[in-house]
Amino acid sequence: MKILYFAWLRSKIGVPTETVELPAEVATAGALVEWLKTRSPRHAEALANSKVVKVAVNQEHVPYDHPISSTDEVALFPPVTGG
Amino acid sequence: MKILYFAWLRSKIGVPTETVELPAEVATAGALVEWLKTRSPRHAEALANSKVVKVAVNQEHVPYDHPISSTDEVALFPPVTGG
Amino acid sequence: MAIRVQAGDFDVGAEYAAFTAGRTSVGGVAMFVGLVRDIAGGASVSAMTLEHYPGMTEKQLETIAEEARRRWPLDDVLVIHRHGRLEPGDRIVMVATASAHRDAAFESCRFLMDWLKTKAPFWKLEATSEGERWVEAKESDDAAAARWAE
Amino acid sequence: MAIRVQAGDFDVGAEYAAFTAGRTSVGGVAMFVGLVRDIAGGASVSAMTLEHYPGMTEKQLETIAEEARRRWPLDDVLVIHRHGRLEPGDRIVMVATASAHRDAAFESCRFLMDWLKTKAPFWKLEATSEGERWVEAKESDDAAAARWAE
Repeated sequence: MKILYFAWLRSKIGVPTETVELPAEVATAGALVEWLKTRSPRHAEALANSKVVKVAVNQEHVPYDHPISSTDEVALFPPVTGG
Repeated sequence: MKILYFAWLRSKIGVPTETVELPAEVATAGALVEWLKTRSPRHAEALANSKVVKVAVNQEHVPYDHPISSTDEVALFPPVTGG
Repeated sequence: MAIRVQAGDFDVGAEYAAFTAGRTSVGGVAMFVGLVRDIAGGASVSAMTLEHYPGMTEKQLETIAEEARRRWPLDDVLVIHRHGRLEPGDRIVMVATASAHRDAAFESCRFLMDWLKTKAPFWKLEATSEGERWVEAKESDDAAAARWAE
Repeated sequence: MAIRVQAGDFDVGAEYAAFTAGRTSVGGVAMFVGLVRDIAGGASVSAMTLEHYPGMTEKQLETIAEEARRRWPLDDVLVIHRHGRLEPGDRIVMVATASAHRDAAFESCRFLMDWLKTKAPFWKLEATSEGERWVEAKESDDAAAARWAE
């Protein structure tokens, strides 16, 4: 699965994108965030406060209970600040 | 006193402005409208419905109980429709 | 702050450019441009003539603009209103407000239009397929202005 | 309807002219232009870099614009949003809405800005006198967007 990071999530994790092999039990957006925390201390720190970690699946905002599958494009980012 | 008429009040009365000698007892905007009705049938018809006859004294909107004096510039017009 | 009542047209882009030139403290500019529609009350409109009360018009627009500046933190206010004969598609009015904050810009711009519609001494005479007629004031405009009563 | 996400600047006057060209059924055009301010949170800002999520940005803006057209009787909608490095006074965003009725134009324009601020995937990195910092989302923006919940 391809994961994209934006804004300070990108700079804290250190890469704009990474491809991960998702364990079968990681089936929702929220579970993905929890699982990503275990990848490195940088991930753990960047993703520590899930209140400010938003998830988009296939370029749509989704809640944490939204299902994910390995063919999805998943993006993690802080609350948006455009306009 | 100089009176100005605008929009359909002007076209119904037939003149854009007229100068009148105000009787002493005509002391408010509302009394002026009543008194003007007596000047001609055109005045009477144009000013018949006081709900749509607005008054400005010295270029400020005023209610009918507003005092007037012979040196004032008084304008009568329908509800405004600009913008 | 600029208030202009004029017969001639105005250029929205040039007005916007002049309004914002050199400003770096403005976060948002809200604008409204009112145009002559080719249809009104079911009749087609070929022209519209705007009559106004010279002197009082400028005075009322100044008062309304000052009131907007009193109510919202604005960097600047622009009001341009035309009079005379206009055709469908022609510009009638432009209001622009600049503020550090977008809510202040949006609200003051709408306030200015709502108040202008009920306080500025303009009257519209429409030339329609059914003849000439003076546009009647709308209750919805009075209601819109009443929203802003303090 | 036009949605554009671009690094380059835009010309408000040219955009307005193109947006309204040849239209005679429009009674009002509401516009908002957002600009980079030279001060934020008490610090002076020398530049701002707007990062976005290509693909999702356009998709979200299209969705928001379609939603505006569903809610109000609009003749047209324009949304332009820049990304990349900008300086104080630079334009960030322009939204324009055209309608027969001014309330529809005003409300849909504000709706678009409010939703854009909470839905479009843009992030601002400010270069300030106190160093670089990512702009934090404002609760007031969430509250503004919540106004429009159906």
